[in-house]
Amino acid sequence: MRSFRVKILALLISLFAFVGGPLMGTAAAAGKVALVLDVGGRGDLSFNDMGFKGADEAKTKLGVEVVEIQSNSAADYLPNLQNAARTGDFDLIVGVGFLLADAMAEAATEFPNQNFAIIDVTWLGKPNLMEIGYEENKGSALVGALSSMVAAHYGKDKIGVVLGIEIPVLYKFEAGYRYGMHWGNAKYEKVTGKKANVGLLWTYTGTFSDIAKGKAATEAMLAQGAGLVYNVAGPLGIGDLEAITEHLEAKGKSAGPPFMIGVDANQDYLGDGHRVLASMMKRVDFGVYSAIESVVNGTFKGGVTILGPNNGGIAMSGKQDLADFIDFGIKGGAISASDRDSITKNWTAMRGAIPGWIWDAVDELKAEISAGTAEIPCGWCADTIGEIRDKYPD
Amino acid sequence: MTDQMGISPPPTARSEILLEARGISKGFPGVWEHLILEHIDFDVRAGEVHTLLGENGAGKTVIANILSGYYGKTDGEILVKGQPVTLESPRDGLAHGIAMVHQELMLVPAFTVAENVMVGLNAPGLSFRKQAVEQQLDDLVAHYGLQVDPRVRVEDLSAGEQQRVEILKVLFHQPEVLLLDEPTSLLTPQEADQLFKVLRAMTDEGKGIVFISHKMHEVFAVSDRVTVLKLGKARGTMPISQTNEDDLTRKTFGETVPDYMERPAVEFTENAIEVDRLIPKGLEKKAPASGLSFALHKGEILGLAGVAGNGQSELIASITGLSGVSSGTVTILGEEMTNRTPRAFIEKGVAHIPERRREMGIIEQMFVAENVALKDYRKTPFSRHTILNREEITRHAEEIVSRFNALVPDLWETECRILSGGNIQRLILGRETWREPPVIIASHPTEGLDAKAIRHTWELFLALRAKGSAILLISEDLDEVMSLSDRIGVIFEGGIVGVVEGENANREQLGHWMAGGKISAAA
Amino acid sequence: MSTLKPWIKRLNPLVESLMAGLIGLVIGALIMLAFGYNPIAAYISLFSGSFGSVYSWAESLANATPLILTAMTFAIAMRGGLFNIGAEGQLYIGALAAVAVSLIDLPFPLNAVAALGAAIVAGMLWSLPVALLKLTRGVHEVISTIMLNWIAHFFAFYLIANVLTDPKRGEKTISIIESARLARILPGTSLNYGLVIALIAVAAILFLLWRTSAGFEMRASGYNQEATHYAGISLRKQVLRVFLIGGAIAGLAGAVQVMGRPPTYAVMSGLPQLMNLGFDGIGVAMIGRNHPVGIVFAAIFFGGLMVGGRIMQFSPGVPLELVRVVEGVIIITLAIPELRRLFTFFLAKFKRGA
Amino acid sequence: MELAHIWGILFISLHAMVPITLAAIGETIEESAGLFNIGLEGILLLGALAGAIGAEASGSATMGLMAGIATGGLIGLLFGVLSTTLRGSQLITGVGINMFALGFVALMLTLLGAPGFHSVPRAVQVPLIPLGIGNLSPMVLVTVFLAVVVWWVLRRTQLGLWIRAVGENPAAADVAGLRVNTLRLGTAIAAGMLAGLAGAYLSVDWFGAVTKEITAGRGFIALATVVFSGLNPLLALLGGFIFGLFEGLATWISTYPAIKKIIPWQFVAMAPYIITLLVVAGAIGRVRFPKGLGVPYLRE
Repeated sequence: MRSFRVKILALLISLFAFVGGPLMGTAAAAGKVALVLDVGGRGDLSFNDMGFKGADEAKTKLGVEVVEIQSNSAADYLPNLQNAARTGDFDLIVGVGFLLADAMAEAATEFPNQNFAIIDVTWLGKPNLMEIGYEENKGSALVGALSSMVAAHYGKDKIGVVLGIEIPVLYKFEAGYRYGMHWGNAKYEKVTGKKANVGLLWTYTGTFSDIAKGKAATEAMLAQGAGLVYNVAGPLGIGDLEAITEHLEAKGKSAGPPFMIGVDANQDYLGDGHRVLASMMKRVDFGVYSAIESVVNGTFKGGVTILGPNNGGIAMSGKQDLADFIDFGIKGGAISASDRDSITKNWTAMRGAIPGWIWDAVDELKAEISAGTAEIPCGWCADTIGEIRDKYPD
Repeated sequence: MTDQMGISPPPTARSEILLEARGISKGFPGVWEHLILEHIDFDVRAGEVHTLLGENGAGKTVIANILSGYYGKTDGEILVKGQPVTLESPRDGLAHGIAMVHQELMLVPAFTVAENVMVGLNAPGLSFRKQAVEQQLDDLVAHYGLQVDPRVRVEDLSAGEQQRVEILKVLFHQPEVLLLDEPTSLLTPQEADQLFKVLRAMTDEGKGIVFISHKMHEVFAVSDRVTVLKLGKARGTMPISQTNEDDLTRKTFGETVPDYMERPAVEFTENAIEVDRLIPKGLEKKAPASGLSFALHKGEILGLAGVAGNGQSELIASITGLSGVSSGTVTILGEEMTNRTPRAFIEKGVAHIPERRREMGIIEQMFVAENVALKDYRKTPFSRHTILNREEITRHAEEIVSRFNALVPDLWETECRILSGGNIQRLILGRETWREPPVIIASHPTEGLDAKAIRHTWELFLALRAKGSAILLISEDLDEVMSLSDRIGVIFEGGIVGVVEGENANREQLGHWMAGGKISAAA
Repeated sequence: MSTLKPWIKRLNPLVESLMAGLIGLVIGALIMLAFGYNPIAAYISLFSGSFGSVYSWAESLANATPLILTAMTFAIAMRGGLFNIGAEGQLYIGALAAVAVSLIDLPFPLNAVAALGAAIVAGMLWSLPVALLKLTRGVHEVISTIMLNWIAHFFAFYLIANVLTDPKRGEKTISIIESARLARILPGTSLNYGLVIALIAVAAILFLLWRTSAGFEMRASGYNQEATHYAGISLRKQVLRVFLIGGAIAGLAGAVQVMGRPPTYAVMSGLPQLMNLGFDGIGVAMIGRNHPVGIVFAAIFFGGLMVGGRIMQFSPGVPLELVRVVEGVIIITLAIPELRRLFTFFLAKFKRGA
Repeated sequence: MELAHIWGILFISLHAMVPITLAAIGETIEESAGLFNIGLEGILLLGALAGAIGAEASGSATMGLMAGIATGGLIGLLFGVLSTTLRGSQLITGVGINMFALGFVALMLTLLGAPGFHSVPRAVQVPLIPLGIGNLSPMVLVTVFLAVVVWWVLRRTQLGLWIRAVGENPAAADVAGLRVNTLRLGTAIAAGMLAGLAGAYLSVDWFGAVTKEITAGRGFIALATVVFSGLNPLLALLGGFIFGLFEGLATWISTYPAIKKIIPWQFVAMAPYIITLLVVAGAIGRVRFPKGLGVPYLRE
């Protein structure tokens, strides 16, 4: 909170001082990278921010200069990529998000000597383009399993997932979560001998921006007895968590259950550290960082990279990530630095309250996935999501 | 009327000067920059009615507006009881005890009478003294004999009643000086007499009254002193006892207008307009069950007299298609046209010179040429296959402008907004009559024109009559109606209460009809 | 009166728009100063980025293309005395109609013409309820257009996800086949023949408004309904006309954007390449003083700001949002009537003081 | 549906009602006086930002709401001065305010921390009232109270009479000694303050965060509510509630597995807008607006 006051003070001083604007420093950097974001832009605390986090780390660790380019409209993607390429200044241009796919295909063809990378796209096949895809379905299966077992443990029979706009990437989250829930139900029955009938509540809200829809959907799910709600709609998680917080406050409680499951980033630090049980981390930052690193090291080459549970690109949040992401949250304005200790303490208590076998079971599923024995739907489910919903029903 | 003059106290130089204007000048900025008032000296004393007399556009209203604080002045000084004051808004005027009744109604139609009065109340913002105000108004109504129910919505009142509300509103605040701008325009002659009694009662209480009029008989009925105004200049102030009607008329109008315009006698046979048991929309409650019936013949001028607000505008709307008919029929040139569109009436040859010429007669933001073509743009040669022919429109507009002596700087650069009222009326007259239409509905066609223009307009109407046009002349100005009409009908509350040959008409008879014929029976 | 005067009078709106632009840029500069950016460097990159080269001109014109059309939708309504903020929704529907009709197997140029025609018709149909609700039920167009925009928004989502979906991709509709696309004017840029279509529409509207009896009637009804009614012009017909023509143009804007703007040639989930074009059109129409020719220049200015705003992120690193702040200030400034007179008044005062 | 669900929907509707109704009753005040401000959306957005900053900087939710009110009042003042003294176009000013706010809020969020997002710590959010059947924000009560107060002032006080007179017939009000432009300016400021409060509610109470698109069109819905209510603040309360109800209901039922199979969610999401349109078209029909609405008053 103090830093905030300082910022405002600084703002006021500079407003009244009117000394000539200092020129931005142009110190020699190890390289220059452009990050082209989609229209959602920064501030979702998840996907886009994670992309920026990777670039930010590259800035500190590798000493590269990063320029962040927002887009007003999807029509801007191509000119943004072209403009960046045309300057010739950038060692790498990264497109964050599958909506940039067509623009990237064209830009990469037009500027064959420019290095490009794109997140969430795996089908373009250009020699100067590094394509980075994620196995969100697998990560979602892990949190799905965790959700159903924890819900059953607390005597709940529903878990929920709040999704954003209906796009194939989100189908992957939904499909994996469904699989995980059924896996968790079966596991719970096997371990405890009690029948677990945890079912799924799900909704596409059609927005990545109207927080009210996230809050209302979560409230609806909680009223129907949901024990956990998985946020797959970026900033709507703010609303999801607000609903959970208020739900708990009405009972004079602060800690879950019910819990939220975070997405993309590690969002465990939100909710005082004890209302977000776990996060399905899609390490967009790793993807971006490694692409930048390959350019700095001179090892960049085109082609598809799939990041999943095996290589740390997809993971369920653990203790080791917490401190890192508390910093991320402080920087993003979501929490203040003074909360660091209480969050860590609360988080440890929350996790400790869940029986150990459940965590073991999640690890077991992870091992099954790594070994390939568990087949998680689906790689690209634009045309198969209907079948998956029938196979792994609500 | 005469006994009122009898009881008037003689104007005396000894009584206190309540309000005084010294060397007031006023110019409106704009393209036609000139002074509308030049160095006017004017005062009103306690206990007198001081009349401002002049034709329309002479600057009477402007003086009153400046004295009430509504308008600013370019030059000069205003003194209240000898002390110089600055009046920047009506608020300042009211603070100095100066109140004005404007010619146009300054009422909120959606409010009740009492609420309208309360708008001017100087009370704390969170108070609400509606009941007290209603009671005070009841007392005031009783005291001055101004019959109005304070609890009724203004929009449900007749025009005459609304005028009374205006006066009540002003009286409520007990001003020392009262400015009345043409307060009788919405009243029957009998109602006007009633008003004069009220004014007299007020002067008896020591108030000073500025009365604005262009009607000679009213001036003599009510004034103590009179100031004549012509083209923004004062033409002298005199006690009413030291002047006479001829003298004043000469000072005011320069030339006198004829009493009855001579015209060749014609036998009227064919009907141009037949209106049968008509009840226009909006008059269902007011109109008699039998509705309104009359016929207008080809080559005839039918004058329609009546106090404003008795159904004239609804009748005009019904016979021009502007709004619908509730029951009854309208037949134009033998064809039944009830509830047809304005376009159908125009095509049939019904020309309409509307009363509200700036609001209805023209489109202020459009150019002169476009306004001249406002009803003809869709006809050949002004457009073909919906494409406008600018050359033809320009040629036509030039012709109209020169034929009707309109003063316009440019056809395609000048927006009608900046033209004077007289020039706008010339354009409208030109546009509506150049085709020599078989039917002309003329509503207040000469209001605001100078005497020369009035004469021209009357001659135009007589010329059109000679060519067979049927003209319905709606005017509140009895002089005009009596001078021009072959026959005169009087409209009252949506019905025709009497018809008389134009030559045989007299003011008193018409006045009684205008009040519904009931007052004459009572008297 | 001198012959020059009318000309100067006609230039007034232009001078005022330029002054408003200047004020907007100055306030933008103050904000930049406050946050430690160098406004001069930022504006140099803004304007060199928007109009400094053939490529930047091309991009600015490409951005201007749909704005010209949506601005005209608003401007025609304003000319007719109505406040049509429904271009946003009509645009979505137009774009989707173009995609749908392009699926019909037709030879070039029939397929392109059919797609454009379908967008026009769809835009009109989406606009029709606004006119009908106003005429029959007296529903204010502000309400109905706001509601129909949202309905169009979700209807578009439905069509993208369930009906016109690209079976291989799913995050977008099927792309318009290559032969039905509007070709690029300048390779390597987004500038396409949509601009020509937009300019033809400008000429058509210009002609319609000032050289035809229909335009005469629409303008008359916009200025003064009472006098228009008196002149025998049907007001109801004008309401219908204004919304149908407006809807047609907005639908066309959607088609032009999806058929002409590379690289996707499809409507994406969340409508990210269509979103806000309708609302930005309102601003463009206001800066262009609701005149088709003014709109062309205002749209190029707006489009240029967007392009330059992107470039501004590159070198001085000024956030894109600043451009919107500048646009907002310009529009607020434009609201002041007789800005020029106000300005000369202050200037005179200042001179006297100095 | 169980009783708990009905309570749930009720609370969602009440909480969704607050910003719409607050903004709508503010707009009602100024429309009664003849001003039409289409820039509500922008004021909400700026109020949300100011509320978040104010609450966090001062450490108090009340101060956050106050910051929202102050910011809204300031924008109201700007709008009022432009549309009265300077006789500017109200529509253009409103559109400009919307556009400015959209850019300014996003810009400030970028410059003051993380772009696009800023959360308000739980401790400085408005505390909810636990009722057992659900949590109620005290702002719901404030909104109901304010709606009643505004109704009372507009319909039952001298001040309200003045405001309405200025809207209905500014010339008559002027002649009666009222300061037309001052009154209008006052209503513009009051309206701005209410919209600012509505905005601050979004960030300091309802969502506990401010994002660059936090208003999501609620300012425009408030404009529609004003028409729906026919300038009656009590009906604005109802209008806000109905819209909140259908919006909440739409989201709510889209989580029900059974309903999802029958109707695609997109159609459920459309419902609030279709229903609002139908209600305005059907039940309410023509609304009488003040005669002087949207027209600058000029004496001579």
